[in-house]
Amino acid sequence: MYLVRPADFADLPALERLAQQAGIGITNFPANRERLNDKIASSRRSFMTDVVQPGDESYLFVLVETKTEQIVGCCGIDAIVGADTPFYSYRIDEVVHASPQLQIHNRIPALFLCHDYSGTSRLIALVVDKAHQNLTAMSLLSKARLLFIARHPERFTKRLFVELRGENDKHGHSAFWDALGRHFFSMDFKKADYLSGVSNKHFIAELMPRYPIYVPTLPEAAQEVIGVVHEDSSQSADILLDEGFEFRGYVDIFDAGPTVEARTESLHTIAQQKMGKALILTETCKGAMHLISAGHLEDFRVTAAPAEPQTAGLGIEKTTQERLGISSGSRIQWVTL
Amino acid sequence: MYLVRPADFADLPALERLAQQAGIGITNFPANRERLNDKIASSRRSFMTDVVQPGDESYLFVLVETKTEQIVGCCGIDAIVGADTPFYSYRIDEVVHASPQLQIHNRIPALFLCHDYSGTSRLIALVVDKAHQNLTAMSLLSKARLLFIARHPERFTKRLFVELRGENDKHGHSAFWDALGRHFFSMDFKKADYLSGVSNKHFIAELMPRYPIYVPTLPEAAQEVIGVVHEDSSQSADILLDEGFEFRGYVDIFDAGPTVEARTESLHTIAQQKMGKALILTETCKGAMHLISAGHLEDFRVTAAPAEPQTAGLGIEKTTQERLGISSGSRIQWVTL
Amino acid sequence: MMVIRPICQNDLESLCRLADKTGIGFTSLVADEAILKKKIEGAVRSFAKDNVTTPHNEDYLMVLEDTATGDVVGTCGILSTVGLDEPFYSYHLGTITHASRELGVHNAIPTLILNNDFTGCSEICTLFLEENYRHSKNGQLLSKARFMFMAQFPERFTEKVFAEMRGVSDENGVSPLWESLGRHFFSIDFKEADELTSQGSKQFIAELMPNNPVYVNLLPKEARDVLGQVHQNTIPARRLLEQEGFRYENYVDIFDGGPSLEARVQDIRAVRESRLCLANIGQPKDVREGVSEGNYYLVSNAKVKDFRCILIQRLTPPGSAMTLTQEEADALCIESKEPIRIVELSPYSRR
Amino acid sequence: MMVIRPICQNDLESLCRLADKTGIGFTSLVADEAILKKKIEGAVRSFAKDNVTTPHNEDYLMVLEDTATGDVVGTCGILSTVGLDEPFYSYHLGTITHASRELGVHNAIPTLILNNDFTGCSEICTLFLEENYRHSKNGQLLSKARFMFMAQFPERFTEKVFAEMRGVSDENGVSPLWESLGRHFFSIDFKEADELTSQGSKQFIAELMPNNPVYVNLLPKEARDVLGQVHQNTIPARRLLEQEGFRYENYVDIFDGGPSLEARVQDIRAVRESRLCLANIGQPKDVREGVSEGNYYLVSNAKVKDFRCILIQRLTPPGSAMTLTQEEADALCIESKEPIRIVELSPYSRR
Repeated sequence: MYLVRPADFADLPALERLAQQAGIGITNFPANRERLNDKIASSRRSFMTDVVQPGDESYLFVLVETKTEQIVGCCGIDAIVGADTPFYSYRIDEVVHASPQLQIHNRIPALFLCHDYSGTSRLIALVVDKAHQNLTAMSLLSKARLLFIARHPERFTKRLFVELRGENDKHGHSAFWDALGRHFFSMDFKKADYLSGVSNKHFIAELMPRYPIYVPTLPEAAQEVIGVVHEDSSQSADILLDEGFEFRGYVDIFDAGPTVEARTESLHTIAQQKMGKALILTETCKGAMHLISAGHLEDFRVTAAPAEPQTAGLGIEKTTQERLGISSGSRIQWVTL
Repeated sequence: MYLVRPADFADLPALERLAQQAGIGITNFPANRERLNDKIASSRRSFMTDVVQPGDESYLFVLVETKTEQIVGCCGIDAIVGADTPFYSYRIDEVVHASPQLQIHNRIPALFLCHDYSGTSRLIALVVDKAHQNLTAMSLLSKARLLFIARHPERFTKRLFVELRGENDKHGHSAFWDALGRHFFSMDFKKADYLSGVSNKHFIAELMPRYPIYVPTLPEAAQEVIGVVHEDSSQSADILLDEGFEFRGYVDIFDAGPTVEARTESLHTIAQQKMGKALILTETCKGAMHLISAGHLEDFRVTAAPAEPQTAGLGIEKTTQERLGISSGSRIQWVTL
Repeated sequence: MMVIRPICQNDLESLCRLADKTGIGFTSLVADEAILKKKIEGAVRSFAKDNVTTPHNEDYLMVLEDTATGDVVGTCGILSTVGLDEPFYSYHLGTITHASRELGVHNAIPTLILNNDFTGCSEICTLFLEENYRHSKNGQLLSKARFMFMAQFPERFTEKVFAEMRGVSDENGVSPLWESLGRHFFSIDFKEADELTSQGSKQFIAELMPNNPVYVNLLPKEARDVLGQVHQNTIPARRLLEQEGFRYENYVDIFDGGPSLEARVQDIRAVRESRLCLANIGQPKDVREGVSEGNYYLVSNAKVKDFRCILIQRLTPPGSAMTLTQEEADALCIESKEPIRIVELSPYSRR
Repeated sequence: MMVIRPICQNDLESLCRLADKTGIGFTSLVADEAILKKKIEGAVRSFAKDNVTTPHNEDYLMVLEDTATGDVVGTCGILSTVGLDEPFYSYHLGTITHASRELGVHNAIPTLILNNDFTGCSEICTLFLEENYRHSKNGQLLSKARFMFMAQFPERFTEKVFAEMRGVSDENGVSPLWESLGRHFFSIDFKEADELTSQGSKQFIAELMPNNPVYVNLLPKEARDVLGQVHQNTIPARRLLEQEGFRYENYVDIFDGGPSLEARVQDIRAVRESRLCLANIGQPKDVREGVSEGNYYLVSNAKVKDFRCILIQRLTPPGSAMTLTQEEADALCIESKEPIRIVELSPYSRR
């Protein structure tokens, strides 16, 4: 079974191993020990800080396989992006060029560099060990964050977004990057991706094209991957879309992977989650799988288990109770998985 | 009492008089007899045509003072604008210019020429004789259109918009025009306004600035009137805002008057309107004022009168029945005013 | 003898014949009789104007006539201004740099910026010579006769003058720049766009072309390579203008990327070095009957309506007066002691 | 005698003194000792380079020394390239036409387009002369000595060279263009922006300036009026460059709208007309002791590291050899029979 909890320093070796597996295109999660250590430190600080409104906090969670106590996945939330340096995206807008005289009416999609997601909370870096990429583990990890947000709404903005990894081949070559970014950055995608994760993003302002890019003037291979999710990420993408995230025409400036967004309150998990008492069942539970969380901030825990909603609260099995480390009658949050 | 009905050729002299009163800034309603006659003809054609989806129809309604049978106001709906030549607006977008080094973060509003309302239904030209500019007459005239749209939804788009007249002084001088349009059109506001009403709008494409206009670089007098409603139009503006129309950052390219828009189905009058039988009351009605319509297409009629909603239908007075030319039991539409 | 003279109404048939022989990318001569007739009328009106003090909308179209046969075998023209009726578009090839000191990256990226910078400028244009007359320096006479006219009547032209050179396209008229850029915005093919333009209709350019600068580094190599390059057949014409002082200042054609060359009138060699002198008529000492030798000189008269320009050869450089043969004087429409303008045909003698 | 020579380490104090006397809008000399010291070091390194075949990042800063007192009283410089470390910005004053045939309206609207077109170009700059030395053609010597250097070492510069001229601002340093345009985007004042730029920090320009063309017709009249205009005090300097063949090609400073003037090196009069000859040392026949008469000539040696340039007067034009006085030869650091370069100071003699 699985449990999601805040990351701690002891998780560093496991996170490093995951980052190496994750590979290119996950800029928020670079395989750099020092940087990962910083991320854990920043996360611990964030969990422990009193927050009135979202600021530069970032929260990192790990997915634990409870039998072996192994770390098999991680994910995170940035309370706000673009606070220090702007957060860049491409917005795909259609430019209308029409000539009544020639009876031509062209709507030409163009990429406009923008900061539209600056100041918004972001879900980041869902990484799961290959052996554990099953729907339960993936959904648990993805949605655990939403339960955390539901529990601590004052720590996040009213809108959330997620960047989905864009299409590139197994060598990490992105057709979009080769057609566009490469000309402006004079480096390969790997390097730009890495820099974007570890450096302040000043260099993006310095090097990115300042004028709109007309999509039809790009090579076809590049056009084809705009807004397309990397196949390795299609499962996490589906989970998010089912939650209610929508594509609104924004893509990543490096690999053109789509960005999806939602109003926090309208997400399925957040809208449907309930709070109440934990009731311990004496026999095996026949109810549906539920996402169940307990505790708050640094004690926050989420697991997935069968449960039976009752008038007085949620009926869970003893093993689930133990996994979450709660007593009968503890306040818990839940939602059907 | 007042009645709203489709315009007919016999209304031409009255409409001409109204157009002269209306003055500058109502480009859809020029004081030009030939042009007005065309408008009536086009409206009559539109009412009589079978329509599956909105096209180039335009509907013109008049407000009749029933005691004197005088035409004291008019208004209209264009099923779609921008079908032949694009419909131009300025969209106010903020351009972010930030320098982390200098700790400067500027959000500079700029006007972008766009066609975003092309292909949308528009409410047009609410004009009411000075002596009849009371809330009842104004509301009746404004909302009668919405009842018509509710009655014939297939004839209109899912979004509606209205252009509100922008601020200009009593001589028709628009500070916005003087600062911007004048330089590109080499003519005065009156002339441009007139041409925009009577000519095909090709000249706008030819003469309008093609690059964004940065608002802070305009003279202050011009900046101040962007999105400001002409004081003579504040009453009609209030009626529309109460209905649920919203300003979404679009202004007129000539006088920077605001454009307000709404999803058709979410407008108060359309969402709340009911359909049922007319029940004739034998005594004076003590109910609230209602907007009541009868008939469809060229027989469409709307009046405002006290009425009493009942389970079987709407109870109305005999005079109201006569004004609408219906019998007891006729199907009518209504909504509280 | 080959003589340059203003076009006249009788030349319509010849002009139609010449127009037929031009091809795609030659937008100033369209094989349409009505248009050509109007063009001739415009030219006749322009040459007939007296007392012109500033350029307006004159079109000085001239022809090259073979006096032996009476055939018109070439054309050349000067527009006193462009872009005042219909907008005149070009691309300016500019530079945008993107540099990050932190990363040690410095990119200077060329950009194409749509503009009307030549609005109100004089343009030399409509240069065409029949194939079987492309010898004996006829091409140079045709091109440079215009500078003699400009030297004599500078008040009729703007300080700066430019020439559009035909850009690169293949034997099927396919232009690499058009295929990579224009096509995406026009939804019509190069030929059609080219024809529309030549018919004076240019509003559609503003309507359809992108307003924003286009990053040249994003264009395919074959498109980048033709920016500022002339068509194979136009290389000699380009060299000729460059020898006269015309320079490529990073303006290119919006369709095929062909360069515009520009010069200040007073800096054009043939203008700067040409001088007026008085004509004597007789037998020049250094001309031997039937023998062609010596340096080439352009000689023109000083008339507008009856402008003439010819090419002569002399062994000794002309001084403050010049002796012309009767044939030469006749070709120039001058009498003895009338002023003529003279200049070496090329910057280097004997070429 | 007044001599132009490369700056050297010992000139730091003098340079600081001069920098103090410049003012706002003179961005190439900032009164900051550390910066000036670095600048001198850069110049010393540049002059010390042998075998330069193409321009890189040299900064040829020279000074004008009064040999009578040993005082350094002026500076002038040439940058072999600009914009390769930090982006170099300018505005191009272009034209956009909007025309409606139907309405008979035709508007040619000037636009300002942000660019880095001068990237990689050589620039003449840092011209400053102390007030009490502004006589005896010292200003011309200071400005034109650079052309002698360029004539001698063209491989060290690009084909085109330009100069930025100070734009219009009032006695308080208020620039009408800045007030109407830059201020809205920078939220800082002109002086501050100017200082940042002069310290080599230009990234903020890209970050803050509008990307899109600015319509000049929408700017207030006082801002429009200064585009391409120089500051009152800079009018003589502009005229001087224009006489040498520099031209305003519609590039202006992004802050104050001052014009950039440009020329191809080979077209600069002082470059084109200067010639090498061998120096004789002795008493020139046409120079009378203690009397100043005749035409002015710039004379320079042909050395890089020990470059020298002076101004002399002669009654007769120099031929293939030239006789210099011992004092003149000493000022030029040459021996008899060494090559010198000479040119008339002005396009018109006696001026």
